[in-house]
Amino acid sequence: MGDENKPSQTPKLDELEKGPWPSFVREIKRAATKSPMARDLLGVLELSYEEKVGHWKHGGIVGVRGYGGGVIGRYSDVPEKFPNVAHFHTLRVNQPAGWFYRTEALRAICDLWERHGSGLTNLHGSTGDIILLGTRTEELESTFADLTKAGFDLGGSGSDVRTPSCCVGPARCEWACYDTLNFTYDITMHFQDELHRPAFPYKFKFKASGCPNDCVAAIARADLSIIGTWRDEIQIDQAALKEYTENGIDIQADVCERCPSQCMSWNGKELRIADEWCVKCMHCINAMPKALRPGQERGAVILIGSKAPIVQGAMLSSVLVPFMKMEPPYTELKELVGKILDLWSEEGKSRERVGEFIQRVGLGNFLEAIGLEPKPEMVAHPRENPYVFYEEYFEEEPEAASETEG
Amino acid sequence: MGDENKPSQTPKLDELEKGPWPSFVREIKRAATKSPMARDLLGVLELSYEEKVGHWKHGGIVGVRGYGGGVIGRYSDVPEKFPNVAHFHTLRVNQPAGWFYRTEALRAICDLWERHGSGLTNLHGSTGDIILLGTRTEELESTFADLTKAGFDLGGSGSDVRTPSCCVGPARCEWACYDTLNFTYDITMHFQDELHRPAFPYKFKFKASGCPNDCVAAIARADLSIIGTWRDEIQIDQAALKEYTENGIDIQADVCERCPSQCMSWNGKELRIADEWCVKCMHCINAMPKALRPGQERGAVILIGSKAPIVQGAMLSSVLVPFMKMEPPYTELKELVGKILDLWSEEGKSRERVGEFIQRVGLGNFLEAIGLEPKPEMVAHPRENPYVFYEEYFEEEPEAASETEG
Amino acid sequence: MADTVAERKTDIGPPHYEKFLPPVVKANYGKWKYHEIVQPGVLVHVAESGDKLYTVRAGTPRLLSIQTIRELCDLADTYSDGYLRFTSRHNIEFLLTDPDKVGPLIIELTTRGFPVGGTANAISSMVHTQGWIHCHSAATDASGIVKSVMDELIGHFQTMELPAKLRLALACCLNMCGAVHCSDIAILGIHRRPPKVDQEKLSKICEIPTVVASCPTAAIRPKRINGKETVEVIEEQCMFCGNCYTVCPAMPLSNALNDGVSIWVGGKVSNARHAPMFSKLAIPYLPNNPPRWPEVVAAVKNIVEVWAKDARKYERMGEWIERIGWPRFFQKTGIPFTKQHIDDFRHAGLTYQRSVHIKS
Amino acid sequence: MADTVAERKTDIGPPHYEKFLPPVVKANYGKWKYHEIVQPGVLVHVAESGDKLYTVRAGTPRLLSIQTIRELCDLADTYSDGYLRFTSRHNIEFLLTDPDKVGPLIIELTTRGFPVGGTANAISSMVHTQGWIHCHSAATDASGIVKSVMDELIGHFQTMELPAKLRLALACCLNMCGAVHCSDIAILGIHRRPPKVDQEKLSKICEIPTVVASCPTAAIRPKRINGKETVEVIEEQCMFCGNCYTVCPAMPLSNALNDGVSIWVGGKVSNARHAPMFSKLAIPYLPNNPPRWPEVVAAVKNIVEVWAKDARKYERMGEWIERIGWPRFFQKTGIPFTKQHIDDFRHAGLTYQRSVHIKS
Ligand code: SRM
Ligand code: SRM
Ligand code: SRM
Ligand code: SRM
Ligand code: SF4
Ligand code: SF4
Ligand code: SF4
Ligand code: SF4
Ligand code: SF4
Ligand code: SF4
Ligand code: SF4
Ligand code: SF4
Repeated sequence: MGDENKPSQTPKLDELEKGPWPSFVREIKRAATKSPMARDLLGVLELSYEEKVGHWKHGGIVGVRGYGGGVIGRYSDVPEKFPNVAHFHTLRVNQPAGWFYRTEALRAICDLWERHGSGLTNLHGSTGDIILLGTRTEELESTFADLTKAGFDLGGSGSDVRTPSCCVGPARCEWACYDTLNFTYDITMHFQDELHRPAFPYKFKFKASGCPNDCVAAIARADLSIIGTWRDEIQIDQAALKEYTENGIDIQADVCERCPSQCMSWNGKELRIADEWCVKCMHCINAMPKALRPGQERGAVILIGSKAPIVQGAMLSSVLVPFMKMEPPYTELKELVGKILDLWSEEGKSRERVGEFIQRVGLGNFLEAIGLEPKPEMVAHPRENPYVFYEEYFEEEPEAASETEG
Repeated sequence: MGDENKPSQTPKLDELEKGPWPSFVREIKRAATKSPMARDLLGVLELSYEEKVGHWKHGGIVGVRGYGGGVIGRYSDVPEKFPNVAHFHTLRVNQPAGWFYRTEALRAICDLWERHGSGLTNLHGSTGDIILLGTRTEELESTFADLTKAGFDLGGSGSDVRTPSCCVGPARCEWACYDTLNFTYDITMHFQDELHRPAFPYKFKFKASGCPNDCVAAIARADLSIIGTWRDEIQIDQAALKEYTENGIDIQADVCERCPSQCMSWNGKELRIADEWCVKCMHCINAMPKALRPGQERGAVILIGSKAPIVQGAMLSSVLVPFMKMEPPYTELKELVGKILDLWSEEGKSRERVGEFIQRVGLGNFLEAIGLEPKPEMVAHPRENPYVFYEEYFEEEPEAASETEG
Repeated sequence: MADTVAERKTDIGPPHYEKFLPPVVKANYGKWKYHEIVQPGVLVHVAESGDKLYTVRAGTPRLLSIQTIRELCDLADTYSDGYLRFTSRHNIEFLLTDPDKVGPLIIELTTRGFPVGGTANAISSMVHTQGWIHCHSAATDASGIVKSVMDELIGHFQTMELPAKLRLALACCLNMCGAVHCSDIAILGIHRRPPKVDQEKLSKICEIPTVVASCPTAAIRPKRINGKETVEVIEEQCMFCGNCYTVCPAMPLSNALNDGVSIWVGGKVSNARHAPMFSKLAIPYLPNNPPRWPEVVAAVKNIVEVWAKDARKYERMGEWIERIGWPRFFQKTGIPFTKQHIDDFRHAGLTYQRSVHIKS
Repeated sequence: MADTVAERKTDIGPPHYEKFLPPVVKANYGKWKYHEIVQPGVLVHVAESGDKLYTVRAGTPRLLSIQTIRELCDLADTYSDGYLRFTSRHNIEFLLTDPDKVGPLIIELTTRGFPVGGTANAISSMVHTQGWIHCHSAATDASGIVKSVMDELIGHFQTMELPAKLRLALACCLNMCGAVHCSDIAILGIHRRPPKVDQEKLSKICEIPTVVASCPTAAIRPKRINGKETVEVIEEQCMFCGNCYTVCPAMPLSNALNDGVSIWVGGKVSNARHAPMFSKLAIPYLPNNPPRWPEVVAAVKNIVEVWAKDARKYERMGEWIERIGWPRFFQKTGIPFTKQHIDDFRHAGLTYQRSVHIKS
């Protein structure tokens, strides 16, 4: 199959070239016109389709000099059959914030990847990186040299800061409550060392969304989720409302009745919002973007701890700072994150995400250790169980009873 | 203090004779006019009020012959000072269903308790029993003899069926969806042996409420909670509605808008209920009892597992049978309970309530073992974690693959 | 009757309820049509037959002497043909058919110190437990606090002007006898120091594996001391729940200086409108201050008043808090939010605020 | 730049985003006023300055050859001054200032096989993972299922007639790369047999304590076999999560006959209206049936259609189910409810129905 002249027989995969949705098989075949690796990938994948099992294994750690992350090592378990994918390592390349490109930059990546790898990519990986899919160990260092020459660097993998990512934010969205791109670039640069040299108990992901719509799913899949919000009044353009009613929006039914805090009222002419009850869900603004806009006192909610289910079940991030102003150089946030990373690095167990760490030590203790005041905004509700750990108690000296630390 | 002629000095307790709410101290003092036990109780309680600690200890098991439950043994830890309460055991006497009495019956109890005990009672204990508060070990058997003579029997304690209790139900409430009194009496008689002779891993409580208002808090504190409900349409008397509007009820605001399933509509004249959406919460009926009544196809939801927090946190009962007809002799329920008690007795750990047992073995497995079909009504939502235990799988014979039990 | 040794009667069960039902109840059993609340403490139930049953409800201390029971029986004999009942919250109810007797009965009850009320949107009697009267495990007294709180709040027992029912309960230790874990306001006795192990006694009277297993936080470890099998408690891990003491009397927790009371809010049991809810921690600790626990009384009163003023019609405590949000509950009541309020037990993560829906 | 050894550049980080922003974006950065969705796949954002930015969004397979990337770059050079971006769901977006170019670009994209759409109340591209293309841990393929499902549902990508956005995602194993645990519909690769322990290899390459600790159900015990430290798996306790395999390659789980796919529904991420929610199990198991997984495609299509027909405007899958209740979700979709649907993991008790609020 690894033979250059005899294209692999892929009847099953060929089925997936049919149909209206763009075909990944076509992509692999397209790459295979030039790349033996892509050709063997096609073969090994057809084999998986026949046998219904994968044919990859991960082995020793591979990477580029001085870095501990950014490369995912993969080896075929059928190298005899498909020698060109005997090694098939992935490089994670840190994307530009907001996934904006000039074509030159993308072409530069294509060119270097044509020289060094399979010619296959993912635009993008689920964390946000440009994924260069498949090359041999001996190509890694030279690929990296060409990458940095093109102005790109590797992203995270392993127990490090993972490549931060963000929504399109102020670059194109009228709702961005802070500059997600600037923040993401800034924090990425600030944590370069932590990103390239894994030294944590486990991975640590940042994701930045400009508003509660959370278009990068930060609350579900980032150890630190920074979600834009406001705390004054929603800006209303009463005149523009009219336009919507004329264009078929039923403000009462579609907007007021869907408001989770039921804080809106519409008399057919004027919309009133009792902003002190608004939970900043975005629904009304989403429904009528010309008429409503987030308030002017903007910032972000900082949430911590989301992750996929392994080992104790999935977690959503939860509120750590109910409102933080988000202005460069983001000192308040960086200091907070610094304390968190220090504490977790010190006391986290191996393969314990920060969210799991917090649950193990208790959010109250965690807050104390990083110097944040407990706030009711951090909880959906106070505890329901009576297993309170009282650290302060009275000493047994009846004459002079006094409160002391336990 | 135990001296009959010198009344104990109780300055602290005396404070609690003041104020408008009826005073328990007055009760103890009243009993103390005749009972040395009550007198010493006053003394030991004053001591507790001075020292801020209790003075009781529980010791060996005490009881009446042939019974394992019904008596709570208590001993004073200051018997020298208060010899009359050196023993101070409680008898739990099974109340009549619904806590109805003729005065003769109560007087009979007073008389025997005057002879045998402190003259103090609780009407009633939190489980529902008549509590006869405080007597000596040697009085137990004769008290019991006089009790049965008066037509009463002991209730539960320890790892047995606890005294079932129920709301006033059809005896006085128009909303009772089944006969809570009859059911409670029936089940109490059916489980006499299990009630008096502890043989379970832990206690097992029944509580029966006639409708979802749950006036005996069954869902919060019974291992088996039987809560009346209906499954057809709420009966509406449109004419009676008028009366309510005239008497100041705002049907739109007070009723329709507070309906949890938002299934009511009121046009100022007619009330409509989309019963297929109604969750049988009772609110509308509660608000307008003359105009609305539960439907006519009545029965109960059977729920299982509530308890206080020890050890793993409090639990509410959860749905086991979404709807069951409740007619004597309650065969379906008794058979179900029989299976549950057998299984839990067999496989429950010591001091493991049935709700905890279910959580340990898994509700799915529990249902399988008692022969109930899983139903989506039993859960608030299906699982969110991917840790599914697949018991069925294919055998590795590629030619003749077939589903088998694992 | 499973056992008939020497004519000794056993397993006779409770008296059949029918024997104790007033004739009007028997006649209209299951055929009630509707009810009205005539005035605080007085219900009238109207049957399909047109019959009417008047109920007069009065508060009692629950702890009753036989003298008082006889006194109440006398009243029943005079006013309700010798029938009476008790409620699931320990109130007494007189069941009358003659409306003219209602007024005189109320006067009689009131004069004798039994307040009439507890119906509809009122505070009813407090479900409570034994306390220092009878239980070995109590971290506080039950009856004393109940009396003190009800003395203060009796106005709400005798009227029906609250937004909704308000259910108060008290349990004297974490075993939580009664449904305090689902009450609008619950008062809960708490220990705050680890048990003191009586090594001598323990090795004699307790089973080590049971003791070890009893601890929800795994704070108890078996240990051999002076050649005796006993246990040690890792103090930092103990949450003072007392479960070890319940299974093993050689590990008492009582501590005069540190025992006290915690306050919980927002639970409910009924399915009306909102599904049942657990109560949540409002105040982690208040001292035991007998005979009148002024701190506890003030705290409860404050919460009742803030709620009464702010809640909408039909809004139980928990429904109100759900609407206004916990941050405002703490603001409005002036109760400080502390580390202790944040759950750190088994399901803690699920109690964190996992959205940006914030009402500050 | 922390490291400067021999001119080798490291720690340069990603290119600064400003270099890649089109002039109209730079000029109106942070000053957008509102947007409109002109037609499926086409947004116009209007700035306070009055400037307009047209975005044309197209689906891609995410797995792209350099040839295709170059082709897309050619399009960007022609139509959008050499600027383009990708979305958080792997769609490509062309950023135009000239409205006249929108139509021609759409034709060009469509002709070349890149469907234009994915905006507003549509199904956008599926977030997915590596599958048999690159991951050692996959219980199913990713790209093949995504292609098959999107072939079937492409109509909803190209129109905007659904009640709300519908977010589909796929992860090929329980590690759940991507946010499948919070998707409207998630497809999840699952193993269904315990790992096979390669004793020889294990004792050489894995750390026993790590392996033991990796198991969420404590199914792995250290064991000494033929004098070698290795582990055993208690089969009845294994839930096939694969975490042991992730930490120790000597415990593979793949099993051609039993691996397959489960379907999850009702998750969401945005805070719009309802707070974020996890997806819940809808179908515990469907077989791997490459190349087109017809069972999976049919199952997903069915759920989409039932929802599309029944949900109200703005009602995401999870909001719809919350309104109609789970019993009706199962009724309407015809999916059987089984033992597997009932949670039996850590917080299981909290997922039980703890009220009598039942919509059957
Ligand atoms: C490439 C990518 C999937 C994709 O096709 O997009 C991916 C691929 C892998 N993930 Fe992931 N994860 C990828 C995004 C995610 C995400 C989503 C995200 O980051 O937003 C998650 C869920 C969020 C989270 O972090 O919890 C995710 C949760 C996991 C987990 C579970 C971690 C946990 O704590 O629960 C593992 C297991 C592990 O860490 O050992 C994992 C492990 C892996 C490994 C490294 C498996 C392994 O042990 O070797 C996969 C390598 C596959 C390969 O062959 O290249 N991957 N992984 C994504 C990274 C691309 C990128 O850099 O842009
Ligand atoms: C008397 C009574 C309180 C009262 O003043 O009303 C009571 C008193 C005691 N309860 Fe209780 N429980 C009483 C109703 C309850 C209830 C409420 C109910 O039954 O509706 C509960 C909560 C519901 C439940 O069962 O979970 C309750 C939950 C407990 C527990 C915690 C059980 C658990 O699984 O969490 C214990 C501890 C134990 O079982 O060891 C307990 C233990 C005790 C003991 C036996 C303590 C002991 O270990 O010796 C108390 C004896 C006190 C005494 O000195 O008499 N009691 N106990 C109630 C019984 C009276 C009666 O029979 O009518
Ligand atoms: C007598 C009693 C039953 C018994 O067998 O003893 C009873 C009797 C009635 N209840 Fe109740 N409930 C009784 C304890 C309860 C309990 C249990 C408890 O408090 O521990 C509850 C659950 C409380 C909770 O949710 O925490 C209870 C929740 C209700 C409700 C629902 C109220 C709500 O909005 O949540 C109603 C409906 C209403 O009042 O509108 C109700 C209604 C009624 C009605 C109107 C039913 C009727 O038509 O007769 C009765 C008179 C109510 C009144 O007092 O205003 N009853 N009721 C109990 C009196 C207790 C007392 O002395 O105060
Ligand atoms: C381009 C993108 C951000 C990016 O930086 O890449 C984006 C862009 C916009 N989103 Fe988004 N969202 C994008 C991913 C998301 C995600 C993340 C995801 O899907 O993984 C979410 C969370 C989804 C969830 O809840 O599971 C998301 C939830 C929303 C919502 C809330 C919808 C809801 O009702 O729940 C809105 C508001 C709306 O559409 O009315 C929104 C609205 C918007 C607006 C209208 C914002 C604006 O004013 O420009 C943008 C065009 C929306 C459209 O496609 O109709 N965007 N949006 C992402 C496009 C993905 C794609 O290619 O399809
Ligand atoms: S998260 Fe908010 S600011 Fe960011 S792209 Fe989405 S809607 Fe715009
Ligand atoms: S943002 Fe959400 S909560 Fe606030 S007013 Fe609009 S719809 Fe209501
Ligand atoms: S539970 Fe229902 S039936 Fe029973 S007394 Fe209360 S309201 Fe009446
Ligand atoms: S019983 Fe409750 S859910 Fe049903 S219609 Fe009345 S208020 Fe609505
Ligand atoms: S709550 Fe505790 S102290 Fe009070 S009676 Fe029950 S077991 Fe005893
Ligand atoms: S009091 Fe509770 S937490 Fe403390 S040692 Fe005893 S059982 Fe454990
Ligand atoms: S979900 Fe699992 S199999 Fe798929 S890429 Fe992630 S780790 Fe690999
Ligand atoms: S697959 Fe998961 S549950 Fe099974 S042994 Fe491995 S870690 Fe444990």
